[in-house]
Amino acid sequence: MSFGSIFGAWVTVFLTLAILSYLYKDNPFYKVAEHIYVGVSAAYWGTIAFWNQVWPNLFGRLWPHVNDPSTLSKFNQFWYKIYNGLHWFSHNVFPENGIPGNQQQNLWYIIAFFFGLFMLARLIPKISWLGRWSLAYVVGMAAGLRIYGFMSSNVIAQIHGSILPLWIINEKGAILYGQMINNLVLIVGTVTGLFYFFFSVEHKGILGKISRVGIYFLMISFGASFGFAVMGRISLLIGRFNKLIEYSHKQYGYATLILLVVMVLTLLILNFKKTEEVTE
Amino acid sequence: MSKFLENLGSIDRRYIFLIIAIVVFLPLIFPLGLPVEPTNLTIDSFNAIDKIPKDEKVLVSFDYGPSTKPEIHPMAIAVLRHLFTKGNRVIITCLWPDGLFMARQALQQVAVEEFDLTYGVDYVNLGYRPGNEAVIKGITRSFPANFAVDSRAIKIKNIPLMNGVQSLKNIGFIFSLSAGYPGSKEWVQYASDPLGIKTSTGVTSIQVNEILPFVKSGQLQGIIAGMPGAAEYEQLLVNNDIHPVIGKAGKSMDAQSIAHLVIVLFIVIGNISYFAKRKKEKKY
Amino acid sequence: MKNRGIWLKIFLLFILIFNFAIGGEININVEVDKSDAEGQLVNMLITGIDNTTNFKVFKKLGDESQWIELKSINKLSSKIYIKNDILTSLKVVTYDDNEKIIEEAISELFTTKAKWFNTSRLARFIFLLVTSFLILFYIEKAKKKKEIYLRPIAGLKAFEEAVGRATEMGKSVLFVPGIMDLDQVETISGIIILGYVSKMTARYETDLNVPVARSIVMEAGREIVRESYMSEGRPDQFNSDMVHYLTDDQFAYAAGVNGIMLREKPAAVFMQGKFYAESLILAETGNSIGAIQIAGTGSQAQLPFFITACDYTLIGEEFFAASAYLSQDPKLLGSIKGQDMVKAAIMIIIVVGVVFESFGAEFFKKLIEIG
Amino acid sequence: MFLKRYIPLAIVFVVGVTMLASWFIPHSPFDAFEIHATQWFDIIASFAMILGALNLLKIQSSKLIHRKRDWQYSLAAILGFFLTLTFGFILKGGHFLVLKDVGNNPTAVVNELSQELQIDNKIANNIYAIPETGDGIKIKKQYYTQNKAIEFKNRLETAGAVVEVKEVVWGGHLQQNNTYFAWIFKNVFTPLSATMFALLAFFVASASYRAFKVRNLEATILLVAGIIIMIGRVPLGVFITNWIPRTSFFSFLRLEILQEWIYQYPNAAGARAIMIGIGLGIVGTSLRVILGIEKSFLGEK
Repeated sequence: MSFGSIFGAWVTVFLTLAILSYLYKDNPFYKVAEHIYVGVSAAYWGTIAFWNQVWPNLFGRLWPHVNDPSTLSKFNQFWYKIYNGLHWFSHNVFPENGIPGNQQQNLWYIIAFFFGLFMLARLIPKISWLGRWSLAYVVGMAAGLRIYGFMSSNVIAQIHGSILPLWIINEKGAILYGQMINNLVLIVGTVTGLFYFFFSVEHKGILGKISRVGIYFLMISFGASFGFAVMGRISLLIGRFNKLIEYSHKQYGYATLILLVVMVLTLLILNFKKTEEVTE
Repeated sequence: MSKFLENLGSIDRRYIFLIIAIVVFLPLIFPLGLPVEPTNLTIDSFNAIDKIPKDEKVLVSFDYGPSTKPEIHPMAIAVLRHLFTKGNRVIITCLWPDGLFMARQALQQVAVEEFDLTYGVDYVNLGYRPGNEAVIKGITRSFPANFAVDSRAIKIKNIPLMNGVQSLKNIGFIFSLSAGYPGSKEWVQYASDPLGIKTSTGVTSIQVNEILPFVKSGQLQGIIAGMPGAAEYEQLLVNNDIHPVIGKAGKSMDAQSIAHLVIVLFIVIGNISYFAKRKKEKKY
Repeated sequence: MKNRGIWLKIFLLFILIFNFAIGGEININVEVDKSDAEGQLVNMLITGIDNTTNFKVFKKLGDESQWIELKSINKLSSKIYIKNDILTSLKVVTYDDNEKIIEEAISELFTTKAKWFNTSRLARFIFLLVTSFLILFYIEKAKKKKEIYLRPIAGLKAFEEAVGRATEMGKSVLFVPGIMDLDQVETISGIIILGYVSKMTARYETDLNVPVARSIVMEAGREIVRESYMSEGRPDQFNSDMVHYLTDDQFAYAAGVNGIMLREKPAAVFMQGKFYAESLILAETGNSIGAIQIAGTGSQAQLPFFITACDYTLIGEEFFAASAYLSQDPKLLGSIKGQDMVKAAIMIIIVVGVVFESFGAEFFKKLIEIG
Repeated sequence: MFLKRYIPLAIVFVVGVTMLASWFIPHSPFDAFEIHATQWFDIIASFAMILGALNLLKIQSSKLIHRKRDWQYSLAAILGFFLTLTFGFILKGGHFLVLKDVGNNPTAVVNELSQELQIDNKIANNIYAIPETGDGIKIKKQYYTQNKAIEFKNRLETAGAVVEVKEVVWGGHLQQNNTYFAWIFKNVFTPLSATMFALLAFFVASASYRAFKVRNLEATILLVAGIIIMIGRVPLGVFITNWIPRTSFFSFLRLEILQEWIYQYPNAAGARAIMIGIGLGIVGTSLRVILGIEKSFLGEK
C-alpha cells in the first residue's frame, strides 16, 4: 500500500466523518470540511471548465495546431503571432504552434471570446456596462433554446399521451374495463390538475371543486415521489457506510476507528467547555 | 402517558438521525438474516435467464458507474454467477465510460476468482465505446466495425469467442445493467425491438417505474429492481443451489428493510402524538 | 373515413407548400422519393418485384468506392438517412438462404438539399404561433386598462410578511436562486423574483444575503439588486457583496449555504430557482433554524421536499407567474391571462381527442404526432 | 444610454429569435446553431468563473485580514482553492515509464517489473516480444513524482532494459491515475460529495417524521401514497400482504401491485398536470424575455 493511498484513506475518512458530524450540530470539524469543500470545488470546476471548454473549444478553434506556421496564409501568420504571445505567457497551457486536438479553425469564436472578455469588464467600473451585453446574449440564448424543448416534451408530448380511448375492446371482442378505468384516472387527473393552475378565475363553486380534485392528484404525485426518494437515499447511505467499514481495517491503519474516537472526544470536550462558560 | 405522546411530536431531530444511523449501521456489521421473499418480477427475470439454451452467447452491458454501484453491482455479480454456472459464454460491452471499471471488478471476482474461466474463450470484455445508442445501432449491423479491439487491445478477430459473432443477430440474449441513459430503454428500442432478441435488465430503484411498462408489454423478459431486486435474485441463486451464500445486496437488505420500517414507525409515532395534541386542544 | 381523406389532403398541401427541393427521377428498380420534410431523409421504393423478401440496403457516397451496408428490410419502402448536398446512390440486394446474391439493383446518383422549413415540426410551429398570439393579444388588452383578476396565491402573499418578520427580529433575509446557471429559464425567473424581494428589503432596511452557485448569476443578481435599491431610493444601503459567489459545485454550495444558515440564522429564507437533490438539505436546515421558508421551483422532482419542509411553496407554473403577481404590471398580468387561455385550449384538445379516440377515429391523435 | 440599454435588449431579441427559428430551419447556417450557441455560453460562463473566484477570495481573505469570527476557517478555503488550482495548472504528476528495449535478459526485467506491479502472462509475452516487434510498451503504473519514476527506471536499467520517463500531457491530467489533480478528486472531492449526498437519507427521515401528518385530506393523501410506495417496494411490503392470493380478484390490494398502479396512473396524471404547467410557464417567461416585456435582469425596470 503506497503512502498516497493510505494518506488518501485518512483524508477520505476525516472528511466523511466531519460532514456527518453536522448531523449532531455545527462544529469546528464541519466548518473545516465545509470551507475546504467550497475552496477546493470552486478551483476544481474552474480547472475543469478551462481544460474542457475554453482550451479545446475556444483556443483550439482559434489557433488549432499547425505543423509549420510559415506555410499559412498572410493573415494566419499574423494571427499565430498573437498566439506566440500566449505561448510566451505559459508553455504548459499554450504549446508551440497551436492547441493540439482535432478542431477546425473557426474564427466566429472570436465573438464568443469577446463576450467572455466583456464579462471580465465588470472588474473595471468605467466599462462594466459591457458585461450587460454578455448577460443579454446568455438570457436571449436561454429563452430561445428552452421554448422549443419544453413546448415539445412538457406540453405537446403530454397532450399526446393524454389522448386515450375510454372504450376499449380487444381482438376477441371482450371489453377491457380495467384498462378503461386506468385511462379515465389518467385523463381526469391531468385535466383537473390543470384546473388548479388557472390563475385568472376564482376557484369557487364547480370550478373550485374541480381544482380541489386536481390538488388531490398533485398530492398523490408528491407522495409517490417522496416514497421513491426514501428508497434510493437509504441505498446510498448503505454504500457510504460500507466504505467507512472498509477503511476501518488494519491495512489502512484503522483510520475510521481512530478518527471517530478523536472526533467524538473533541466534540464532547468542546461541549463540556461551552456548558462551563454558560454556568460561569 | 398523553404528555409523553405530545412531547414525542417535538422530539429533537438529532435523535431521529441517530436512530437512522444505528439501524443502517448495525445490520451491516451484525446481520440479522431477515428472509428475502422473491417477487414475481424477479422470479420472471431469473426464469428468463435460466431458460437461455446452454450454447447461446449472452451479451451483458455495464451501463452504470460508481455512484450507483451499491444498487447495480450486486446484480452484475449475481447474473454473471448464474450465467457461468449454466455454462453460457458472455460478451461484455459498456455504454458508460466508468462501466469499464465496474465490469473489470465484477469479472475479476466472478470469472477469475470463483470460476477460473479462460479469457477470450468463456468470456470477453469489449470495453467502452462512446456514442450511446449509436453503439447499439452499430452492433446490430456489425461487431468488428464498432469494436475492432477488446478492452485489452486484442484484435477482435483473434478472439475465439467472437468467431461467428458478426453482429447482435448472433447473440442469444441481452442483459443490460442500467443506471439511466443510455441503458435498458435504448437496448429495447434499438436492439431488442428491431431484431427480436430476448432482453432483460437490472435498474436502480428510481428508474423502475419508467422501465416497467416495457416488461408489461413483453418487450423485456424481466427486470431486477434496485437493491431489493438484487437481493431477491441472490436469494433465488441460493434457493436453486447455484451459489451457496447471498451477496452484498442481500446483506444490505436488513439495513434497507429496517430503515424503511423505522421511517414508517416515525411517521406513525408522529401522527399519534399529533392526535394526542389535537385532542388536548379540543378539550380546552 | 371521409374525414381522414380531407385531413390527408390538407397535410399533403402543407408538404407541397413547404417542400422546396425538387425530386428527380431515379432508376428502374430502386426509386428514391425525396419529398419528405427534412432534406436528409428520403423514402426508398423498390419496384419491379412483387413479392416481399428480405432485402439488404447499401449506400455509397459519390466519391467513395465502397458500399456501406445500412440495414435489412422486408418491405418495399423504407426511410433512409443521407447527407445533404452529397451525391449518393443506394443499392438493394436480395439473397437466397445460402447468402448468395439473387438480384441487385442500384439507384441513380442523386443529391438532396436542406429545406428552409422542417415540415415535421409543423404542429409545434402552429402551437407556438397560437400561444404567442394569445399571450400578445391579452397583453394588448391589458394595456387598454381592462382589469384583470388573478386568484390569490398564499405563497406570494407571504413574501412581504416574511421580510417584515425578519425586520422585526433584526435578522437577515437569505435568498437562494437555485444551483443552475442563467441558461435555465428557472434561474432567470428566480433572479426576477430576487428583484422584488430586494425591493422589500430595501424598503424595510433589512440585510439581504444572496449566495450564488454561478458567476453569471452573481452578475445578473447584482444588477437587479442594485436597481431595486436605487428605485427605492436607498443606494447607500446597497453593497455588491450582498450577492456573492460560493462555488459551482452542487453539494459544496449546499454545504456553504448550510453554514450561512447555521451561523447567521436568517429569519426568512427564499429558495427560488432550479434545484436538484440538495433541495432537501437546504429546506431541512432552514426548517431547523426556525426560519420562514418560501420555496418556488420548476424542478418537478424537488417539489415534494419543498412542500414537506417549507412554509409556502410555489408549484411549477405558480413560480413562473410570480413576477406578474408581485409587480402587478398590466403587461405581465395580461400574459398570465394569455397563458390561461392556452391551458383552456389544451383541455379542449384533450377532451375532443379522447372522444375521437374512444370512437376509434385515430386521425386526431395522429395530427399531433405529425408535430 | 444607447450602448447600455438598447443594445442589450436588441441582443436578447436577435439571439432569442434566431435560436427559436433554428429549431424549424434545417438549412445552414441555422442547423448548426444550437451546438455553437451553447458552446459560446459555456465559454462565457468559464470566463465569468474568474469573477466568481475573485469574489470568493475577496470575501474569505477579508474575513482573514479583519480577524472576523471564524476567520481560521477562511484559511482552509483559501488554501484548498490555491492547492487545487496549482494541481490544475502548474504541478501535474502522472509520470510513467516506456519500455523501449529489454536488453539481453528479459526475464530479469520482467522480474523487476513484477515487484512493482501485477504482471500477467499476456503483458509478459508482450515484453518478451519487444526485440522482435520493436514497439515500446507503456508501463501502466504512474507516479506522482519524477524521482520515484527515475528510481524505478534505474532499477530496470540495471536489469539491462532501455527505459524512457514520460509524463501525461496537459489537459489529459484531469482523468489520469496518480496525478495530483486526480488525488484531490478521489480523496477530497468524491468523499465530500458522496457524504453530502448520503446526508439526504437522514433528512428524508426527519422530513417525513415531521411532515407526514393526517392534518387534512390533502396531507392524508400525500401520506398514504408515500407510505404505500415506501413499503410496497421492499421485501417487507410483500411479506405484509402475502396472505392475499396472487391470482384472486383482490390481488390488486397486494402492496407491491398497488404501489405500481398508484405510480402508473394517479401519480402519472398529477405529474403530467404539473409538467404541462411548467412547460407553459417556461414558454411564457421566455416569450416575455425575448419580446423585452421582462427586462429587469438587465438592471432596468
